[in-house]
Amino acid sequence: MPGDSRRIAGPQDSRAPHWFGRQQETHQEAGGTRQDGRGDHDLRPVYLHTGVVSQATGSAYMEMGQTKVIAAVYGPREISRREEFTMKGRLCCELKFATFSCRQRRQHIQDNQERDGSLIVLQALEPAVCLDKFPKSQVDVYITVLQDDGSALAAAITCAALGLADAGVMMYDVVVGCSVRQCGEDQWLDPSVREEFRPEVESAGDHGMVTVGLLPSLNQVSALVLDGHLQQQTAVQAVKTCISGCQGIYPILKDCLVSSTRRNVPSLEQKSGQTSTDGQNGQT
Amino acid sequence: MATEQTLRSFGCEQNLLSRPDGSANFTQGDTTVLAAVYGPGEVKMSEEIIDKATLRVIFKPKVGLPGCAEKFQERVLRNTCESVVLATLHPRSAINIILQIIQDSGSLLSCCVNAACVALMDAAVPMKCLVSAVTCALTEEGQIVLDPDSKQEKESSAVLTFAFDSRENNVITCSTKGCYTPEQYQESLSACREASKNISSFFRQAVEKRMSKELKVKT
Amino acid sequence: MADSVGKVVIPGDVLSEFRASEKTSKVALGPGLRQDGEEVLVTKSGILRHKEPNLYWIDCHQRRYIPAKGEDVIGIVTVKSGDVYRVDIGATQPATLSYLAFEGATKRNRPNVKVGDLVFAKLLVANKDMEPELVCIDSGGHSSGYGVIPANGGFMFHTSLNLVRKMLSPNCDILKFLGKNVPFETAVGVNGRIWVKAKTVKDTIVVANAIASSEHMTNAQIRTMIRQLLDKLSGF
Amino acid sequence: MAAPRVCVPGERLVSTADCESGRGTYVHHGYIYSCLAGYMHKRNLDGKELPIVEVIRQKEDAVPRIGSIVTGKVTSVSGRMCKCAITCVERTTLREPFRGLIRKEDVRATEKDRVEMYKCFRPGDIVLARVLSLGDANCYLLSTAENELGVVLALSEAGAQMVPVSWSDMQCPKTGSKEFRKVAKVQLQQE
Amino acid sequence: MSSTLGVLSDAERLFIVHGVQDDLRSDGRACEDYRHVEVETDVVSNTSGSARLRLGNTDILVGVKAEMGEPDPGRPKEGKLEFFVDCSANASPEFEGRGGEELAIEVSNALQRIFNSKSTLDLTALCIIPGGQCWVLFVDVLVLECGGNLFDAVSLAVKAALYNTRIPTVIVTADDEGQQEIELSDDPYDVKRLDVDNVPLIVTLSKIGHRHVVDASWEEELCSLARLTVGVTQKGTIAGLNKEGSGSLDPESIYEMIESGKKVGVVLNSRLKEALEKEENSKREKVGFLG
Amino acid sequence: MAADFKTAQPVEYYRRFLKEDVRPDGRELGEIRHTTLNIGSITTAEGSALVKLGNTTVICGIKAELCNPTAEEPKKGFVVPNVDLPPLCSPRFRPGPPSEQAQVVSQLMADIIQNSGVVALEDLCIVEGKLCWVLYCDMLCLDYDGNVVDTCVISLLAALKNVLLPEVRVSEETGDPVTDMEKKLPLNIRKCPVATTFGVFDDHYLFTDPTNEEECLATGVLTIVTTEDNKICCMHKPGGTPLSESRLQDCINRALTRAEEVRKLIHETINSVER
Repeated sequence: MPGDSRRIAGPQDSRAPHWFGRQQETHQEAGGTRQDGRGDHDLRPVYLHTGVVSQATGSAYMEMGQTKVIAAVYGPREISRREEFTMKGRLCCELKFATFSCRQRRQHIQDNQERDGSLIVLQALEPAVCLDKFPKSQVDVYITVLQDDGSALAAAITCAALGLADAGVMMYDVVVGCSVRQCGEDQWLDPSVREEFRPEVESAGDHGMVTVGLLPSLNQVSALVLDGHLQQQTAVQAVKTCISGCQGIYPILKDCLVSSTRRNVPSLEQKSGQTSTDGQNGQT
Repeated sequence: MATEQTLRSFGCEQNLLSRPDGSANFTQGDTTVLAAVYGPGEVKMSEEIIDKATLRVIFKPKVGLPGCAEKFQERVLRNTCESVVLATLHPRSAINIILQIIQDSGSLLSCCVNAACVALMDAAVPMKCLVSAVTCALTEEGQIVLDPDSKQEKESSAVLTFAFDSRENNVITCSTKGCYTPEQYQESLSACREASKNISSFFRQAVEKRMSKELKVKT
Repeated sequence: MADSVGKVVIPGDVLSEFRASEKTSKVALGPGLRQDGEEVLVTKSGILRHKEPNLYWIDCHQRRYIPAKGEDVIGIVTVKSGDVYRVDIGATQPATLSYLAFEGATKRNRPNVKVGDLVFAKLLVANKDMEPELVCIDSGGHSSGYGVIPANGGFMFHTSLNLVRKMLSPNCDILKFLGKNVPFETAVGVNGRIWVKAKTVKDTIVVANAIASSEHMTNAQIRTMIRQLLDKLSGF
Repeated sequence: MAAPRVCVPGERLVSTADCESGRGTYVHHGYIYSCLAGYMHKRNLDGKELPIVEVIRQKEDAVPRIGSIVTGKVTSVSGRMCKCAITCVERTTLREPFRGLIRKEDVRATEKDRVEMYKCFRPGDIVLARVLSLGDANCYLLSTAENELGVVLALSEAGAQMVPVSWSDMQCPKTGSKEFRKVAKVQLQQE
Repeated sequence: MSSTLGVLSDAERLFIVHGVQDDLRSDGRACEDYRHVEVETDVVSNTSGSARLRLGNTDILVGVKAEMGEPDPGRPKEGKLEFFVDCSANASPEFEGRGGEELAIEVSNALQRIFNSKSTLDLTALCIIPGGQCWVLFVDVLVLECGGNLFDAVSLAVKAALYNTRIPTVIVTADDEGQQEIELSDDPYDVKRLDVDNVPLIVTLSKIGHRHVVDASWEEELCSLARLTVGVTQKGTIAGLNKEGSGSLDPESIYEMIESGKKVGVVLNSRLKEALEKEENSKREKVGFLG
Repeated sequence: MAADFKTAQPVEYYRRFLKEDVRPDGRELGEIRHTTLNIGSITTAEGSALVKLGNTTVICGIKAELCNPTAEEPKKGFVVPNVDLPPLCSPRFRPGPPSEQAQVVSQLMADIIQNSGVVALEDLCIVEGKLCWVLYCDMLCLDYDGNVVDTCVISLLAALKNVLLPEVRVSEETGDPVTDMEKKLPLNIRKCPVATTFGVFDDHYLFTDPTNEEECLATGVLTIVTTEDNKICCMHKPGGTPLSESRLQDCINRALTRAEEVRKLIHETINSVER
């Protein structure tokens, strides 16, 4: 990376081998079945796990097919930036793609997509977190995509929410993310990287990608992103499909949380003897 | 195994800068390092340590911007100084050591350590003991060359640098390049240790030179 | 220990068999020496000094001033904050000086101290854990020489710490001798700051120079040096 | 008792008609929901007809709240105040410290104006204190103006752990020298 | 948008919310009414295209500069669009320091989102030598004053500026070694224009109480926790959606919002087109529409 | 109040354990945390490995790209190691440019690669002076619980052994490189360096594989990297407690045995993957 004295420098410029590849990369074309043989509205197998980062207050790891995401939550901690006193807590999110997470090597410094993603995840989580529970302090959520095989943003949202829950940050609800790729008539749930919407390889008519973040038990949408062009009805339909997708992932997340809670059992007696000074109840 | 038991001629000058609290110029052969020490002075809030002084080493290469390699050296030098300085005597203060490379013709690291040590003494920063460093090179034939110049370093199969404390002559710091056997390591180590004694005794002479006036004057 | 008195020692040197005086078995260790279990450890390079009955310390060319309780220093007022002034005395942290630490000062009538003023003060609190605290009154509440140094005509200059120590040592008579020839007022801060004021600016400069150049001289040398200076002066 | 129910954030627990909302829960449209992933736990408080429902877990976000007792390590002492790093809130140890501040007037209950800070605290001391207020943007305001509050652990100049000899000073077992501190009355349930 | 812009008393907040409840807003508009918009193109001389737009108190200046550059290796046959948004501190005191930067990033991301599609703007038209040279359009957005509904205003201004943009035609000649050379035609009127028919406009719908409003004033923005920005083309296709703010929305209201977003968007598009054409034909200074 | 005691006097707390020759996490002084290895899990990288040393977790992904060699060394390719210690892995790291710690470890990795000669840069040359490989070896720490150096070295070595490079030839007509993404060839690994890190506590106790807490309390650390031919290719002791020859020799011997174990583990894991 030129001009960065804080890292070991490589050659001035280098090209990924696949630029010179004879055979062009293949994309999922409109019509026809999906490469991994899924039905249009099937999810890929989901794996969730909590407590993967020992140093963090809470953390989670998620796999959706080949997509791998890890999230760590720190805090509530002191507000890092000098700011005026606030009775509400602050939530901060940082989404990062590992340099080796994509076909094309990514740079170390945050790029536009990461900045945009960080904001979307933040706005997806904010409605779910009881910010008034930690005045003048902040909770930091760091998310790293280790491998992007599609629907990374959706995975990031789910994973981050699970991390928050694992950290014991008070929340009104968890958040589940899910994406849909609209390609002409076809509507693929939880698209893989080959199916994902890429402007440079796009078919005519309806095309685009919708990502939704859902608070499943309150049935509220906390994130909604559409890239591409869709007819109004298709858009609405796509959002509906996403929501059903989220509802499909929710039970898996729930099970993961329940089992992880069981794993580190608190002895209730000792806990209920817990000081009552902070025993104020949470009205909304 | 044969050893070239000679160090290049080395010398030092103290107190040649007026602004710092202490300064020294150390030369080994043609390798020259100018060290300046500021402190114990005011410390940045972010770097404050409640029960001891914050040591910082700034390693200024002769040319070019400092990068990872320099940071690496800074860390080695800082830790080396930390292990002899009694930092707990000046809590919540900063001691800054600036090392300006005047010329590098071999054995740079050891020269830096020695320069820093003299500068710390000159600034009268309290120290447990002194630290003296010696570099040696292993030739392809496995011969040990003490205090090598850059040419000898380039030709060698490995370069080892040791820093010793002046009390028990144990190894405070060790940094090596290249490959070598454990036996070679031990031999180099003892060779360097012997040589380091000359340097520590040289430190005493340096102080006597500096104090000569007072020694004469009896108030 | 006795045998190395007056000799050069360097950090790491270990001193043994003290000649503690009859009166007290305990030895007092000054700057540069640390009790380390049974033995005494040298932490600064310099010359080992001994003072009867039982005081040992090390003379060294230290530039940085380390505050010590009860020492007289010259400081510069840098900030007024709340009910204290912040005063730079050349130590790691600025020292604090309370409004009330002046002769006759009360909550009502506050002393007239401005930012930038020179103050001659005594260290009330000085230890590694606390920020140093100054007072401009003695234990009796009187300003015995302490207080703001008038700005008119005086001159403050920096010297090495051990020159100041030397000047203050009883058997150094530079001030006495100078005073005999050139009348002047002076304030000597242990933090290496000396303020002098003579009748004329010229005299002031002479005094300052005399003091500055006296660091490595015996009393005899000093006398001759001063005479030469004065001759030059009267020569004009 | 029966195996306690495990719930996750956003899970509906009971109607407000049957229970009162306690820690780890919130009320929404007449129902009590969980804020945490943890064990649902009902307990009856005397004087209340409705039981309180709480959700309890091991890892819980601990932030200093007004009135809570905190453990802190003194970081710096000046004539007017004493700064410290809050390491524990009640019994939960924090992963990262919060900054706290004890003003001169909050050190002890009596003779507030005769307090000399450096005769109460030294950097490195461990103190028990109560949170007075959330303070300003970067510091919580703490108080040690109670018998049970103040220095619980301090090292002497010689580096030995000192033993309290009175409410105002402690003694070094090594050298026998006494040092001034605002000593907290030792609580017996501590080991 | 960061809802730290100023503060609102509970009384004001309550008034606005109740007002919206019965479809009557503090400035007399109904929930789906737009404020008066004034647009003016060709306002900056040394640009390829420019536009100034006022929407209520919101004032936007956009300049488009066409320069030659290299295409992305991934898209050799296409030109490039680059957005730079500057929320200058005099637009609103909150823009000082980071506040402005963050907002600027949000705006440029929103623009990226609606332009991030082939059918928005035919970028192949900007290609000069495939894989070699292409036109790069630098779109500089300057927020002069922010009186709410920034995103919509910016998108309007950008579309107007692109409509106004003229790119000199180039002739590519290959010399005998097959070396290609680019000649710029020197005739100032020999220019090509962009087809902006499919360029979407952003319609932001702010959720206030149980209803949503379009073109919210900044007071209204303070009362809404969740907003939905909808990209809408002339034909009424949805070109980009994004939920903003720290609140959440229930699915039903989202569908409604998309619905009304589309309605308003289509009208807005056609009105803008009219206005622009009108302005071009008759060199009138300002052309108001929707007023 | 055990927790309180630990936070109040970590050193004292630690001493009590070491008096019994055991560490708070139940290990003996010489004991190394359980090491687990997962090779080739990241399919977007040419080579990858995830290593867990107790809690400490490092994932190394290697991206290979094509570039021109330098004029000075036309026969050599590049290996560019970078260690990333993101705020995700520990509260001690904040967002922004690499911390000093990260820079130092990155440099150490670069030195180890160079000194050990694990990869011969000549092997990365495709056409002299024209075309060569650059291997971007990014080691990303996911959980920082001490001894990140040893973990990084293992992940790096395992990932390098996992690397498959597409076949490249230069077409006569255009002179441009042509890659065959189907035909993949492994990298020639010349040496197998393995690092072992020791910590010194109270200037006396010597323990291996320090945790985060132990690193904070240690009065010195020492890292020894050895290769399979029982040579030392890095002896890194940055200050700290002075050590005698005998103790250093003791460390070297331990490092040699540890290195053998690790090489065995890597070997087995790779075989199990292939099978």
